Amino acid sequence: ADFKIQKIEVEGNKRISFETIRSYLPVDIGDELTPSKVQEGIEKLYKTGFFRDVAFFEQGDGVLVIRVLERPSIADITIEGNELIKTEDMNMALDSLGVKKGRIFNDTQMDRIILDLRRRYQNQGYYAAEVDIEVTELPRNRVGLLIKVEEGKPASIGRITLVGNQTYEDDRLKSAMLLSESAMIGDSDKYAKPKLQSDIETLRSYYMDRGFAEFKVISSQVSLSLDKTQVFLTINMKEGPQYTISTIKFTGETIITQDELRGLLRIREGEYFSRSKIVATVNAIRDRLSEEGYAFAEIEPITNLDKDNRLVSLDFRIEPKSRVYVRRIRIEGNTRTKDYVIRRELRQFESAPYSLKAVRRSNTRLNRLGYFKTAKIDTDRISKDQVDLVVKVEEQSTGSFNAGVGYSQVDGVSFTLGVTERNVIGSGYRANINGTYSASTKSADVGVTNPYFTVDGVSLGGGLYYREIDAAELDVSSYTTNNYGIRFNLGYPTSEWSSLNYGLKFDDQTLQCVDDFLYCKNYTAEYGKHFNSVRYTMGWSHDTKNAFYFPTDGQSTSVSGELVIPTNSDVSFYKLFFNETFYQPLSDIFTLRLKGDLAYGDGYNGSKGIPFYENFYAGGIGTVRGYEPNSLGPRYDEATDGSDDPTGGRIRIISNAEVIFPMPFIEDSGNLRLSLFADAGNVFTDWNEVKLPEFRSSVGLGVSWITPVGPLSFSFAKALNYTDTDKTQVFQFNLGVAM
Amino acid sequence: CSLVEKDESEWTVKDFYEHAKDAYNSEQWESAIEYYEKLKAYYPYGKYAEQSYLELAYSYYRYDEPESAQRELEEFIRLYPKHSALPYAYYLRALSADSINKSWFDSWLTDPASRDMDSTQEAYNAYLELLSRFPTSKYSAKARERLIVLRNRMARHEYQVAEYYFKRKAYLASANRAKFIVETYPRSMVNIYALQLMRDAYQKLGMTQNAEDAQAVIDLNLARIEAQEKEDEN
Amino acid sequence: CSFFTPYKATITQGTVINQDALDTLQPGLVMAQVKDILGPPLGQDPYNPFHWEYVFYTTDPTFHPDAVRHMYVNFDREGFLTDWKILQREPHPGD
Amino acid sequence: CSSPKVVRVPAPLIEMSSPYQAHKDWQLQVDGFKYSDSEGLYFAKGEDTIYFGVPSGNITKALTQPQGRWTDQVVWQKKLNEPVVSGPTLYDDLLIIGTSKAHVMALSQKDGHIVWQTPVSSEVLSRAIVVEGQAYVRTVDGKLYSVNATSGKINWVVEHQLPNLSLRGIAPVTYDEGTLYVGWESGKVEALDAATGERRWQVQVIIPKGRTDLERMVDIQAALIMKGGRLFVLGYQGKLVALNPENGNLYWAKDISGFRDFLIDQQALYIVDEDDIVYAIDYVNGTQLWKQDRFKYRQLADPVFYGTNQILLADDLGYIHWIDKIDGTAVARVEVGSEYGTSDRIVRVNVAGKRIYVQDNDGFNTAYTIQPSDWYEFNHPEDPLGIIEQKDTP
Repeated sequence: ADFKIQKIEVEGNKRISFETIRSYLPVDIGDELTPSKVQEGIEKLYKTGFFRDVAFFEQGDGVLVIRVLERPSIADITIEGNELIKTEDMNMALDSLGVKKGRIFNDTQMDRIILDLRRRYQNQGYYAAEVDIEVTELPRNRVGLLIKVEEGKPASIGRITLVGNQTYEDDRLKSAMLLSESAMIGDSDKYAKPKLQSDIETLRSYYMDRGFAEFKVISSQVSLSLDKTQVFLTINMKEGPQYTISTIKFTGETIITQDELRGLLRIREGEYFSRSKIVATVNAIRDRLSEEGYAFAEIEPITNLDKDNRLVSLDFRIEPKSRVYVRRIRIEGNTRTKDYVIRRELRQFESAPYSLKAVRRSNTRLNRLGYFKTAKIDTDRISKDQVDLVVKVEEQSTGSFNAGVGYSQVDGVSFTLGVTERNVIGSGYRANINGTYSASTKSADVGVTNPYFTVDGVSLGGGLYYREIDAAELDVSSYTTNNYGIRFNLGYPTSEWSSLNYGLKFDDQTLQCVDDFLYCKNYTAEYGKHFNSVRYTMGWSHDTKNAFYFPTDGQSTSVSGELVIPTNSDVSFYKLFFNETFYQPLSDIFTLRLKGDLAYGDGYNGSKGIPFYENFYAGGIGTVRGYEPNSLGPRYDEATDGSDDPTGGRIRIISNAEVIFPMPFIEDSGNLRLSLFADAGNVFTDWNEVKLPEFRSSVGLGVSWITPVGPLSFSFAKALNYTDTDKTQVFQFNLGVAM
Repeated sequence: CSLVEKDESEWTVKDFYEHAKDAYNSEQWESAIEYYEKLKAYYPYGKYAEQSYLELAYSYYRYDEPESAQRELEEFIRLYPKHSALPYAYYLRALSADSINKSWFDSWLTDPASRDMDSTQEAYNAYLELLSRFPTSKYSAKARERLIVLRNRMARHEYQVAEYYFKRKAYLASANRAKFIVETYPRSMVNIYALQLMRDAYQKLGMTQNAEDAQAVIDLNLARIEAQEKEDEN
Repeated sequence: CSFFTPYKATITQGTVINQDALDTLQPGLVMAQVKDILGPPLGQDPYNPFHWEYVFYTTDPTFHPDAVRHMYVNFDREGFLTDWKILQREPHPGD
Repeated sequence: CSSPKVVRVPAPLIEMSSPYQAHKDWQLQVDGFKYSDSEGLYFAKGEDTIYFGVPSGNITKALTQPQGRWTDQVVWQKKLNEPVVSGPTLYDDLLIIGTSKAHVMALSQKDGHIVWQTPVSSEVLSRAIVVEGQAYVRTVDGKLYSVNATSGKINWVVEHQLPNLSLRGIAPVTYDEGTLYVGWESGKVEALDAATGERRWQVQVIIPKGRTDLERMVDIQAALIMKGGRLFVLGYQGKLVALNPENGNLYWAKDISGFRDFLIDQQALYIVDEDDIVYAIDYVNGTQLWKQDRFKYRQLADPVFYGTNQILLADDLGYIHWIDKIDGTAVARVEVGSEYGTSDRIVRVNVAGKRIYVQDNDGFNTAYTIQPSDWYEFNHPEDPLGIIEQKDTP
């Protein structure tokens, strides 16, 4: 009779637990132990790879004893002699073969590892590479693996022979190829199979883009020199005739007009046949149809060759397929920002026709919010005519925060707190709370804005501010203004790219002069010290930048004005601001940035110019780098005015040109940019003073780093046409003004 | 534990486990994690390794690294398919997924329903798997409770989006979102509001028949709710 | 729109059905065929699967001005198209 | 498991007091273009003239006897605008060469002008074998062409499937009584009707082993030899086999792997294997007569017979060795490389009568004759090369 199991025991397992072994058994307590079950159990336990030997024993009164001999586990793996393939890549390769610290060692894997590693080397052209593994026994049934690699030299390229290229010389073709017969630097003379594949593709597109519609690489041969150190490549090609485009037509359901289709053509009749231009045309048509909602349109370029007179007629066959609709839009990754704060930026709606233009526009708007490190929109096809959109965002810190306690002999203990947050707990609100308290300065500024006061993006905000400064703290000039007041701002979009904004500020200001600053004294004598006013501002801006931090394309123009209507004095003046910033991608890493900035102020109904404390200043980061902050422009006359500080001016003109590029050599340089810049600008009291030599300029290197605490910028600048009275400053840094 | 500090590589599995357990009990999750990871590296199989998977996962959970906790638990489930502590493993995995979307503002200022639904869905599936595998485990009650909370959160999310589209006058989008709630989360708290929103959207769209059919269902629901309340009173 | 009026982003809803789609409608079509002609039934009555309402409206006057604004189709129990009615052909004023 | 091969250190020179020195009759460096042992270039010997091609495309006809001045050693030189990679082969009054731009060309022996030029599918890497007016050449993409040697018209072409990786260089075909024998890079030997190209039989002589392209290389790089009703085939990473030319059946096989051309005479086959060990094998039954491993890893060039019973071996370090055909012992040695300059690698060597022609890695073509060294004047040891008795006029 068969053996009925009452109890199961395991012997010899030091490392594998009873629990694990039991989980692989085909039998359990109470089952019949038939020979086939025993066989199955042994097989299963062997298949786990844990054991060198497995045996089943029946002991008296129903006890099934399983005796196992465990295989050793791998204690450590060391690799010697590998340069080409780094140790972590080696470990990853070993992982994929199941060879890792702690795993069970089984010697049959060793040959597989040697073979795999050798093939990895051969793939890189290291034909002479050798791999060997030494296994050393360690206590407690463990083993150590020493993988010895002898890389040898990679097979360098002996010769590349191109057969069949009549029209283009060997050298011209070889210069376009990755592989080359001799390379001073880099490894282009080292053979690797992937490089050959891509070179063949390069040759094909080189010819197919110059009219050779029937170009074919017939075959390619790779052979080794007898001592295996050199590789010889032969690429046999057949050029075929050079074709020019005879006619171009569009067939099938074109959806858009023939003229508009012709407008999308990247290739014209009479030009040489060019595969890349045809592909570019197909993409252009596909995008255009996608904008009409036909997201899965198929455009097939049919070429029929007239071999005798080397003409090819092009027929773009258009199959729009069904119009596509968006069913649902899912948002992922917003661990902080609320769903509607993202959804309200989208220009594509659910239960609506799909529009590529709307999706792309939505993507740009999300990137311009500045809430996300990355934002992209994927399309998830559900049926023939419906898609879901998946908005994937990666949050980043949207605030800058600084708090500190300082001490200086002059000022005693000072406390500062500064929090500006552009996405308060994910609600989309902008808020800032700043305060400093020290012996000489007490200031506070609290503000909040809701960019979406209305559903369509009318923004409303306001804030309170208070500032009281004891004299001579700022190094601008020896006077201070204490103000407090309240401000409101309202803005609304006037188009997809432009918006209008209005501001109203009720300001109470007192002017305090340092006693020996005569100019200030005379001013207060004439106009008094106390100025209350209503400041009304209005501005229009047009912005097509493609990102919040470090845009690489688009431009932004803003024109704004401030009208100051005095309530307790007749100091009435206005200020006008004009700013134009232009971004142009030079390549996929270099971006050109040009900026022009004009500020101008003057009095009205009777008063002349603007009060001296409202003057504009220039110098330092944000205006003209390389000069001490606010140090440019005319200065007071020590004798008559009692100070030689810069006066500032009621006209300020700044321009700067910059080439921006990511920090080289580090992978994730998402939040870091370098730039070579040239700044020029100055402040003037009157238009007639504005002459080119008067402009101060500098060139230098800028660094902009978006830290979790806010944008930080450094600059190393060399001032150019400075005079001896100018105060230059090579190194400057600033927290808060992004590039 | 052992007085003189032997060099770690000399430690037996017991030494590692004791160090880890001390740190675990005194809630120093960082050093607990360190010792458990070392124990698993040096003694990858056997009794202690089994136990340390679970305690390591719990330490990661309390150390607010839910993804690491999930990884350890999934490894444990794979290695010990019939282990007695599996229900706990599935439950802890669900808890970790549930904690990804947590934020301490939630109780008074913000609503998790307005944030990333991915992790909520993951937690929901984890609790579901626990219930389907171990319907009678001691965690099942708590799991059922969380399922209801999560289901309501997901419904609430749908409702918020439906409301948003209604405000933006995208009535068809709003109607279909509401319809999604009614079909997918019929027993959620927002179900009645979803019905009403759907009816309003259909009215705005001029789809009178859809609106009337929706109204009929609303009346039905309201009647049932009243009956329910009468019953609760007596 | 003039320089000062606030801009409202385009809102579009529903399916685009033009005249030649209408012309191909005929009774007896199966649901799948109607779906091919008119587009996905975004306005299907949740409580009566045989009654589909189709709407289309947009705030951009240049986007498919000729599309049908509101129509419905009905099917019998076996899912064959019985009747349809166009309730609104031109855009609502101020749509 | 295999321990990594130690770097292949060449065997030291054998202790011997060789009474000879190599006298340089004449030397031509065509245009400094490097020779490499991976091409099909060859010396073609007329009565008193010799022709050689250079990869740069330059063909030279030179006199074998040393002339007074170096310049009149050259009869004519012709520069083609395509690199020459195989030949020349003499036929009638033509020179047949193969270029890397997929052309088979025939030049006139008199003045080198191009008589005919035939385009083929790829690099013509094997030296042409001309039989009964047909020139048989092989291209690097696995094709065998039969071309009319006088007109250049293509008679027929056969194609063969190649492995991913093979050794550079292709063995010329072997002809015997109307049949062509081809050793393909795939390790297969095929017999074809010379007139029509139809296949008589095909046999997989060497089976590719292992998984990487490198391990699976099974080129038959050495030219096949037909003698005594047997077809001898030497395979790389394979074996030395004797086949029945009628049907390809195996007579015997020997575990020797090599890629150098090998020699045969009345008694034996003489083979230089992969590691530069020299074997003599009885060609009837395949038994090993002797083995000479004192030249291991010296990267020997293709061996050539010298005189009646010696074999000449030129190595990579600028030495020429002679071994005795009967027992393989080293009998003499001269140094050609060092004192004349930088030539470090002898790529090809050929013997005509007592004169030795050497092509080296720096593009030099040099003719030497062996003379008694001044050391010989004093102690008169024996003269294994038998050059001193005849004392032919220098």
